[in-house]
Amino acid sequence: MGIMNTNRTLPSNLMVFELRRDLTLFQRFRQNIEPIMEMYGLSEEEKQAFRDENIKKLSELGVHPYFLPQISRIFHGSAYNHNNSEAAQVYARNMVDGADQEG
Amino acid sequence: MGIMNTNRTLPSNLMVFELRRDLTLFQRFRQNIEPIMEMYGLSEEEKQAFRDENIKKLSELGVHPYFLPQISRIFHGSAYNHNNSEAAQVYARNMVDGADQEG
Amino acid sequence: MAQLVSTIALSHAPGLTGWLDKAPKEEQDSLVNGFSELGRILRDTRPDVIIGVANDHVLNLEFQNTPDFCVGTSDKWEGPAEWFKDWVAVPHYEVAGNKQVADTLVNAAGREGIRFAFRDKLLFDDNWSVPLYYLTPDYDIPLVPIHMNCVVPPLPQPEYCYRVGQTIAKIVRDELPDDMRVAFMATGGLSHDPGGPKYFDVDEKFDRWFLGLLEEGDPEKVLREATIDKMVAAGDGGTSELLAWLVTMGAVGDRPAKTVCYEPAVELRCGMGCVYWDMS
Amino acid sequence: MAQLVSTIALSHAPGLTGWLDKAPKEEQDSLVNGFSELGRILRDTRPDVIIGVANDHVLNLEFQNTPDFCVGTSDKWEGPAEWFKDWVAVPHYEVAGNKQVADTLVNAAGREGIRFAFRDKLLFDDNWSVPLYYLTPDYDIPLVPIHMNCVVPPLPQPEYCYRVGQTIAKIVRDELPDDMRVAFMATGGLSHDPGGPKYFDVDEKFDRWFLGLLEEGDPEKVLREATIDKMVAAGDGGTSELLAWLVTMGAVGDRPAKTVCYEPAVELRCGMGCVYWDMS
Ligand SMILES: [Fe+3]
Ligand SMILES: [Fe+3]
Repeated sequence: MGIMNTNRTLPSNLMVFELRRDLTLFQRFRQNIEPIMEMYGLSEEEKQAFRDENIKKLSELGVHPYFLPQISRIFHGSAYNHNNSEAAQVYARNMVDGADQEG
Repeated sequence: MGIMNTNRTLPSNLMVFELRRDLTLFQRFRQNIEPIMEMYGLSEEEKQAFRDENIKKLSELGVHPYFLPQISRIFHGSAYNHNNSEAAQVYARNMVDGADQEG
Repeated sequence: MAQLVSTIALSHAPGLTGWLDKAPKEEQDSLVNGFSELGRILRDTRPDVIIGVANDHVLNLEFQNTPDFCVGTSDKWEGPAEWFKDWVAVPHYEVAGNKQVADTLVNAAGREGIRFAFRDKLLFDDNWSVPLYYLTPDYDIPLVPIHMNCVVPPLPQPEYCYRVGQTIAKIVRDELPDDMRVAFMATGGLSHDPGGPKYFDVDEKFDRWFLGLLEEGDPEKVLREATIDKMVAAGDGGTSELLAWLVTMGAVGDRPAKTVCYEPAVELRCGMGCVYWDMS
Repeated sequence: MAQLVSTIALSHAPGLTGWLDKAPKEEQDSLVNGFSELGRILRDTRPDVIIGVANDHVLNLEFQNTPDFCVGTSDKWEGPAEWFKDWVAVPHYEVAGNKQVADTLVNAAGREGIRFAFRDKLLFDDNWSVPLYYLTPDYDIPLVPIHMNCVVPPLPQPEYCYRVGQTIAKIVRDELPDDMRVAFMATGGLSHDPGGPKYFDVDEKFDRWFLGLLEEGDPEKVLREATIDKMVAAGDGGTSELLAWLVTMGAVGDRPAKTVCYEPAVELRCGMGCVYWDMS
């Protein structure tokens, strides 16, 4: 994975890009992710990864690395984002621990 | 002049760019150029050049060369655009004869 | 691996469809016959898709953020765009795209250090409308259009255009579906000067020199000699559309081009011609 | 001719404002003191405008058409953008821009073969919000923001970034208004890995090596040794933000950088530091 493996044409990347720029869209997404994922044409694989908050899977599909901790913040909030915050811990369980298990 | 002297930030360039892409805007422009020029923030110098159909002046201000014959077509039509068509002749009087006089 | 079955380059200026009758009869015949012949050469190779590269006439690629190349990722295209309809004067047409091929080009080129912008909406003017009218009158071969910047400074350099063509050929070979038959087409040029003082001139000497250069089949010599400065000198506003031809040359390497037709069509305000490379 | 009176580079990661209290007290003091000192150094040179260059965190520059560099042409900016407010945790601020300087950069760079995209709307996240909070707490120096692409492949190469900095310095010298005093600021880095497995690590060894390299004042060596590969190895997702520092280095040439502070701030998930070059 990593920035060099970003899939620039992946629908998830456009969706996350716009979510952080459009608070109305973001709030609709927070209420119900399904219609927004449909609107952006995500594949079933991408959709399931969002439903599961499976950040590692999204990484493997080519979501831009920078978006991965942001996705945990979309679901768990951005304020006071220290290492023990919920958003950072969700990220850690998905990506760092997961990476360790494979490594 | 020429393509290398295009002023990419010139308001006229954005206006002409969008005129050819948006037929509603184009028709409004054909009816009254003033509010459209105002909307795009053209300088007084640019506005006067459009009022006078002074294509040579627009060229000097940094309008993209490709737009110059298109501006004559915006005012005089695009159909059957041969060398003796009105659009081509307006262009010729502005740019080619004018260039000869200076050259 | 897919196969590059056909590589061609041709003019696209609107006089070919918009006011062809104003050219001398022998020029009309030469160009219509030549372009029709090029269409036969293309169709005889039975391509499943045409990857096309052509100048964007500052119609889609904004001054605010002009990319070197922009790949069209839609499965469906149409043309000509409204404002260009009566100028180009060909009937409205629809032609399929190929999103899978387009997406592959974008991501695979990125891995090779080549940045392709992409979008699923592109307005077509003469850049595709004129070539398709002559080459594929049934509009039955899917097109992946690549709009490039040939006219807004700074321009992509000839060496870079050549490398882009090499990269596209590599992607065709290594990444597109097995057994896919791919045609590669450049449109634009030859000498013309929309927006400049040579608007009503054609630089026949330059055009014949450029075609002769491609016929030698020596890419290093082409890149050394066919500079942007020379193109601009032969017609500032449009001749640099030949950068698209250098892209296709990157795909064919040292094969010599074969000229099908050429006419210095002053009444059409453009040096007009077409070439192909034998890919067999 | 205008004058480049100040050139600085500094980290911008949000831990500096968002959860600074989680870092050890001595790290907090070192960073706050260092960044405040850098602010004094900057303000003492009385700049009329700051030209800033920083990574766009894929917030403004779309995947569909990522430019290398995008100049902000508005006369008025504000931040932080809504979605980043509680993350960055600095008060809402407004700061003037300078459209005249921005337009000049765009068109003059184009003539030098450097393509700057431009736009009058840019969302600011930590890239400007964190530096301005420490450097110009009164938000009283106009900013021309240049968002660059450090994280979407393909990246601009170090040599190109350096050349961009040289070009900006030349434009300042040759094209900006007489007597204008210009500061040049890069923000981003040092080692960090947002979105990668080293998210909770800092590569102190890399950071100290990189700062030492800038202190040598040998641009050729920097360009030879500070490769994108090395940056990516030190933290894939973010370390290549240091490409912005190479832009400023292009403006200063062989002057040695002076490090004001550095801390491997693991709790802030980023190697944090700042440098300046003496332009007197
Ligand atoms: Fe053309
Ligand atoms: Fe950053």
